[in-house]
Amino acid sequence: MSEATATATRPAIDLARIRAWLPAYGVYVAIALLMLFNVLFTPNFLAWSNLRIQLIQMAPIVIVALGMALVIGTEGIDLSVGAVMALAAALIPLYLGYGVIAAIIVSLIAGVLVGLINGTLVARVGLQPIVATLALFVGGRGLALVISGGQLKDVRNEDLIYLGSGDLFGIPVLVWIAALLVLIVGFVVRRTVFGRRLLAIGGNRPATELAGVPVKRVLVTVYVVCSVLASIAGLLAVARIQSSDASAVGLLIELSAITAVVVGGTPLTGGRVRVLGTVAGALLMQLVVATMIKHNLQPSTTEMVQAVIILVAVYVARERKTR
Amino acid sequence: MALLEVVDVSKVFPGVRALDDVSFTLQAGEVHALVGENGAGKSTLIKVLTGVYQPDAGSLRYRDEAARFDTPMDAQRAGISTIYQEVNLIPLMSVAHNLFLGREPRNALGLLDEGRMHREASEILIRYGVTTDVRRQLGTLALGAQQMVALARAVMIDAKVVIMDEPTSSLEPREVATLFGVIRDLHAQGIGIVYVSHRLDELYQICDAVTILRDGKVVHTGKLADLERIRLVSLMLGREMSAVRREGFTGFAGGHATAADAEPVLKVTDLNSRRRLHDISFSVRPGEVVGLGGLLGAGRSETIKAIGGAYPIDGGTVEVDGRDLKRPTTVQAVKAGIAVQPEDRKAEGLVAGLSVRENIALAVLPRLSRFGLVSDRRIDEIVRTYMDRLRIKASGPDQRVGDLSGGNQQKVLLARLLATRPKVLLLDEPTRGIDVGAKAEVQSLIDELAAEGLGVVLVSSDAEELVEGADRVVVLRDGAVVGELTGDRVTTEALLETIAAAAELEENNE
Amino acid sequence: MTQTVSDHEVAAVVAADERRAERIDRIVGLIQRQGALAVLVVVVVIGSVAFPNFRSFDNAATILIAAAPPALIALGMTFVIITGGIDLSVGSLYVLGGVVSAYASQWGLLPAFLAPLAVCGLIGVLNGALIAYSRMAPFIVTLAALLGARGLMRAISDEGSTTYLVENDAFRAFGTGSFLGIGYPVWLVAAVFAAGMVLLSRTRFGHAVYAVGGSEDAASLMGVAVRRTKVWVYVMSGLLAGLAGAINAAKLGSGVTVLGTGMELDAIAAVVIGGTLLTGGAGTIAGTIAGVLLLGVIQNMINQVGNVPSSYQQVISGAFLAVVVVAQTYLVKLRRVT
Amino acid sequence: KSEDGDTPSGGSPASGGAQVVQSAAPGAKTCTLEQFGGTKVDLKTAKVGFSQSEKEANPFRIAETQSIKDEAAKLGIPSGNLQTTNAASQFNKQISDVEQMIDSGVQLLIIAPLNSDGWDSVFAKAAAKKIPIVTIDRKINASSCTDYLTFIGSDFEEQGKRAADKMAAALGNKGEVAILLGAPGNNVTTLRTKGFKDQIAKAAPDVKVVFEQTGQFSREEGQKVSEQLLQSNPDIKGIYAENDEMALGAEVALKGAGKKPGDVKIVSIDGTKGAVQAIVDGWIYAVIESNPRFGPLAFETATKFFNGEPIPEDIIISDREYDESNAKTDLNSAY
Ligand SMILES: Nc1ncnc2c1ncn2[C@@H]1O[C@H](COP(=O)(O)OP(=O)(O)OP(=O)(O)O)[C@@H](O)[C@H]1O
Ligand SMILES: Nc1ncnc2c1ncn2[C@@H]1O[C@H](COP(=O)(O)OP(=O)(O)OP(=O)(O)O)[C@@H](O)[C@H]1O
Ligand SMILES: O[C@@H]1[C@H](O)[C@H](O)CO[C@H]1O
Ligand SMILES: [Mg+2]
Ligand SMILES: [Mg+2]
Repeated sequence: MSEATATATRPAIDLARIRAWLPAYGVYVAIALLMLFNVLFTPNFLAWSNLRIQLIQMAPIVIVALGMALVIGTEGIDLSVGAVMALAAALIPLYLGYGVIAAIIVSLIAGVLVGLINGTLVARVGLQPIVATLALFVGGRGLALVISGGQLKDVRNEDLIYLGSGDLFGIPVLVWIAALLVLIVGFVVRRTVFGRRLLAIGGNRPATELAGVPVKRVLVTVYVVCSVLASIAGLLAVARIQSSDASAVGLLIELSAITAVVVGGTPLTGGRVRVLGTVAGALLMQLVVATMIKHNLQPSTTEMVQAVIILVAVYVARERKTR
Repeated sequence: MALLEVVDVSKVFPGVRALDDVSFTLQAGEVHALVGENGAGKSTLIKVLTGVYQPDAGSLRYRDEAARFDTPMDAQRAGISTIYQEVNLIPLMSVAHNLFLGREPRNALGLLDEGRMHREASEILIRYGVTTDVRRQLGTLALGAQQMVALARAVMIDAKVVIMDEPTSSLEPREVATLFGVIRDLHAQGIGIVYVSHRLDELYQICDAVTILRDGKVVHTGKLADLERIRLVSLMLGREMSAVRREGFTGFAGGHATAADAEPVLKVTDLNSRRRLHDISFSVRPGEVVGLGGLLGAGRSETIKAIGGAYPIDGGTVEVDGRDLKRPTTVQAVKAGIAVQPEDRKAEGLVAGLSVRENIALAVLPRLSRFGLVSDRRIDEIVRTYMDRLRIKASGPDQRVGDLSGGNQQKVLLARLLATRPKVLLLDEPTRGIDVGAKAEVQSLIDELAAEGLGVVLVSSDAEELVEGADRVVVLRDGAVVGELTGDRVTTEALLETIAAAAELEENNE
Repeated sequence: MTQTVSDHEVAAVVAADERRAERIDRIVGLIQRQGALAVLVVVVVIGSVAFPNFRSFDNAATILIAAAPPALIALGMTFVIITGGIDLSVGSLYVLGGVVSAYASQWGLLPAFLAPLAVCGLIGVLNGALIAYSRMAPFIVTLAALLGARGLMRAISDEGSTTYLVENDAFRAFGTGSFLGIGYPVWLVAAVFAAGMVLLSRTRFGHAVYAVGGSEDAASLMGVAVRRTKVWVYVMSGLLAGLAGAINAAKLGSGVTVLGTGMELDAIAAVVIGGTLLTGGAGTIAGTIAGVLLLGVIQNMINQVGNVPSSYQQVISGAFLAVVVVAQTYLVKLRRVT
Repeated sequence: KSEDGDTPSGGSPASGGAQVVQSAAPGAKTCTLEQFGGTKVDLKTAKVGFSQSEKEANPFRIAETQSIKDEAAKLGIPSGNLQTTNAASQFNKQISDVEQMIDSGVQLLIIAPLNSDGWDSVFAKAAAKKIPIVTIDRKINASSCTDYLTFIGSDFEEQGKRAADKMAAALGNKGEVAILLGAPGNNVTTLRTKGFKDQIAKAAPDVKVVFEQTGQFSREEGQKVSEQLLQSNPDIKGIYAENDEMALGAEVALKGAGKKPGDVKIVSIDGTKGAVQAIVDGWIYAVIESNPRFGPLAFETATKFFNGEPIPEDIIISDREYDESNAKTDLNSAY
């Protein structure tokens, strides 16, 4: 309680300041620590080829997490993102015959449609987001499997593969795309009418509604954006794996994405979105998994370590309330 | 004997010293008024007394012993019972379950005795004028009835101290009378009562002693009877008596200049909504303040919301400046120039987690942006304008609205409405829960706005406010218009008569 | 203030009005609360007409025994959701409970039940304590527990490759035997549900659960021990998931490590279909039973059709889920408006 | 169990990829209808149940289910009499699927089990009705002729051993190798790992397993893990993938890391078209087959059984293998 006296008598570390600073930047501290460990103990860690792999692997999660962060900002959640990735993936090989652009457009349209369904169920029917998106979580992947005939299909289209494994100015195209999307979403949240409205909805939906904000339209848009981002992630996953496997693409990614968002400091209660934090959250989880794999630790250890890191990160970042 | 004592208590929130070395003594069998402006620290003091907050410094004494309450439960067990400012019950649970929560009667097996609970609940509540089926969900009751349940709950336990934080702000006159009856009973039993209210006439009716808080400090404590009303106000506000006297109690100047033949800016015709509203018609001309009168539950809030597009209607028309809006949505209503200030500021008015700036700008973002990109410069301009004009007290435009005092929150809400440059302003209890100073400011603001040519609809449970502020009063009952008061008939007496006459009429029809 | 209206007159009018409103309220409320039951009845009738094999006693027994573990998990989830929380860790705890139970069965019947309860109950305590005392979101705490418990299960089973066999004949017999044609586990689950119903509707704890979910702040100000209540519901959820694991181990005769993921979402779906609000504060156990059975019956009927490819099965389940939940929501809305 | 000794060479391409049974060990346990205690059933009019464990996304599963359906049609079993279920990797669902089929009166059960343990309740129920169970692909830990009739499938441990031999040959008996494990907890994974490691230790002790991580039997995971592996263990010489999907994922990772075909030797198991093609392209060194075409053998076994013939407790099929020498010519027998 009496921090003032403590600092007066012992001018050592300013605990109060650290405490105020940690919640916002705790995830970056964790990243730094993990990086340090890897630099010291993991061979080849600082090599560009390795860093590159980490960036590539986290790109789809970052993209999905961006959309998830927006949805969470409205006090929602979207469980269907993995299924959307599968749908996008299933559609690509079917339309690749008409060219990459056509295939991409079709898979994005699928994203739009799913988003419209989710958004409508949440905004207009009034379902709880978790339940509304649960239906497509269950059914969406099934639909993807129906569309793809349940079969994994190889993708040999060079243009598409370029998106997944090509470089532009020495940096993977995939990473460029993810970075661009981060900038766009960050900009949208900070600078646009849509961004402010979205946060207001998350803060107090009835009040925002009474203020004359077209809440339903904004909400539907948010879910559409989230699904479209997921379908981008889905088609990039296909480009990267060079095959389309509706049964595996994006499996359980909803949980990874939510984790990235929350670990990055965005509260599940809505009203605030941390875009950079979300990227940091994804990076942290990527580094954890990479570290575990590189040190040949098995899933049992990886999962328990992940659990602890999530808890610590979120504990540090939790909302403080005076008592 | 001092029943409850607060000794030199301080409580600091980030950026605010909500209580600064406050001492306060409650005697047994005393009704002690606790007054002060919005944000003076009344609720905070109460929360310290009841274990919701722990004081940062200072101590409590209860029945002549040092006391410490870690949780509200501790305080309750010790016999300190509280009705908080916002009704704090569980809307989804039944009335009886709310009444008995945590102390439900149990049978021999240790299981709850529902039968007994319902029986006893009905018996208890009748004394408070609540005759509803106690198995009904509490949330479906009118606010006043809910407040009565909270009161019954607080008094039911063997309380030695009962604390009431603005208990009457959502009660109708009849219920206020019941409440005062209960207070007198408690008083007679030697129970100490702390009573917080912004309604000064109530204080003088019921209280023995008074403590005045200003900016977290005690500025006066003593017998209420010894304290002139005007002096009390000046202590509260920290202003000279003469200044207070000059300004008067309500901020209304009375009477607005409206051309009798002016076309109405708002015209409502035969508004119907499933079982709640029946053929409601009235109109408002530019520069006119039309009051909506009636008891709680009369449908005033629903009427206002329906006009603003926030309550579903089955029929009827809403016209603004002669243009039919055809069942407006909230978006269309705002676009057409209708601004609604909802009754429940916290739940439907403000986004507590966002800043003053974001809240004021929320409704007008499209106007302050180009191609969907907001212009911070233009937002700042408008925010500064309204913060100045409404004298909003905040550390700055970036302060979280949730941390402002009630009065300032209300002003932020009004600022947001005004920023939309409305043609009609629909105000639902605009001065509920705000202090005399802020109240007068809001009231004179309403005058000002009318003078600028806005049409205003005013809903208030404070009859005085209604008749002084409005040029005409449309009286509602059970969702229907039962009369209209104009000219000399705009008086408290006429208002109550109209309501009563309608009640009798209905009775005869049954 | 003058009082021109007599109290009696006003009260009488109000009362008449209220009585009418209450009647409608109650009927709609009943449909809403028991909506899942109504749908269940409809589905069962259709199934019985359409599929001769569906209406056999054996098939009913099979549906029940298959529904036993998910029902227990959904029971715990009901309590958690009524407090406004969520527990994502139950699927992992279920698998962990099964492995621990099979392992402990070497020391007898009692350890086979108690060991998983202890382990899963403890994780429930951790969940509850973190949620109640450090104000972390239930979603994220139990998500971490989902990972942690699965890691633990893998750690004690050599990355899942060791399957402990049930070493106790009585325990095995409990899992596969039956009374009156209905498996013992079903009887046990029925008893636990009966206890759960009494707990939720007839005890102070049960009312505290509703109060916490209805409004945490209000409950706290009304003197409800909010934190303790929260801890307990997560403990219960953990215990029930552990018990579900145990009866499943008894039935399968081993601590299978590859049980499917996603049990937590099934449980949430069942609870929601049963009419419990995810926002907390309302819900019934009877509804949850109907929700669990509904999911089981639908699955069974898809199999009855014969040759539905697996992908179509998912589509049907998803569509069905959507229909039921949308219907529920409209019923709730109907109730609010009238 | 199956015998050790020389590995059976791949069957002749003429057989079109059909399963070939290894000669049973002399004196191995057998089972007849009489011993089993069941009644004779005419397959043409019988009700048959087939329970598939995983979604038909992996070529192995597609081929497996299709083969059962095709053979049933060939035998003239009306499609209404063949009930198929798919547990979508949910073990409890597979258990209740089978129980439900028993309730609905099937007279023969063919099961592709998700897991080797956990079948107590099913056996109890099937035994009461004397329904013979043929388990295919994965074996169930229980007693034949009482709990179930017979197991038809590959010897997974043997597959691991043969992969080890191939790896040893590819690396000239020395170098560091990594294992891409199958889904954890799966007995296919366990046995393929054990067979590989044991054989490496025995036959090529200078080959060191330095890395083993699960790729969940999926291509994407296989690729991700391989990408990490190639960074942290740049000296890796060989990758043993416990199924073809993961091997194909590793191939993409190798390409991404700028490797050329043959830089890192991949040996895997299954024999899908994609993997055999990768041998032709030089990315994969060898593939040990795991033949999923169980239909003919399963129904043939059932027919024999109902005719009173003795059925061996394990019917182990001889899996072929693919490498540079036969990949091109035998591409058509891959599935
Ligand atoms: N939880 C909190 N966090 C930060 N500041 C707070 C908190 N609660 C109250 N305050 C601040 O403390 C001061 C006293 O507030 P309090 O609610 O006690 O006022 P009050 O006298 O009850 O006012 P009103 O008449 O509006 O109810 C205000 O400045 C308020 O903004
Ligand atoms: N008899 C009733 N049955 C169902 N709901 C009611 C009844 N009376 C009131 N309510 C509901 O309770 C809520 C709060 O009641 P309140 O007294 O504020 O009603 P109101 O019509 O808004 O009153 P006012 O005229 O004072 O604005 C309202 O939203 C109303 O819908
Ligand atoms: O043998 C098969 C295949 O290798 C498949 O890839 C996974 O399941 C196993 O049973
Ligand atoms: Mg207050
Ligand atoms: Mg009202």
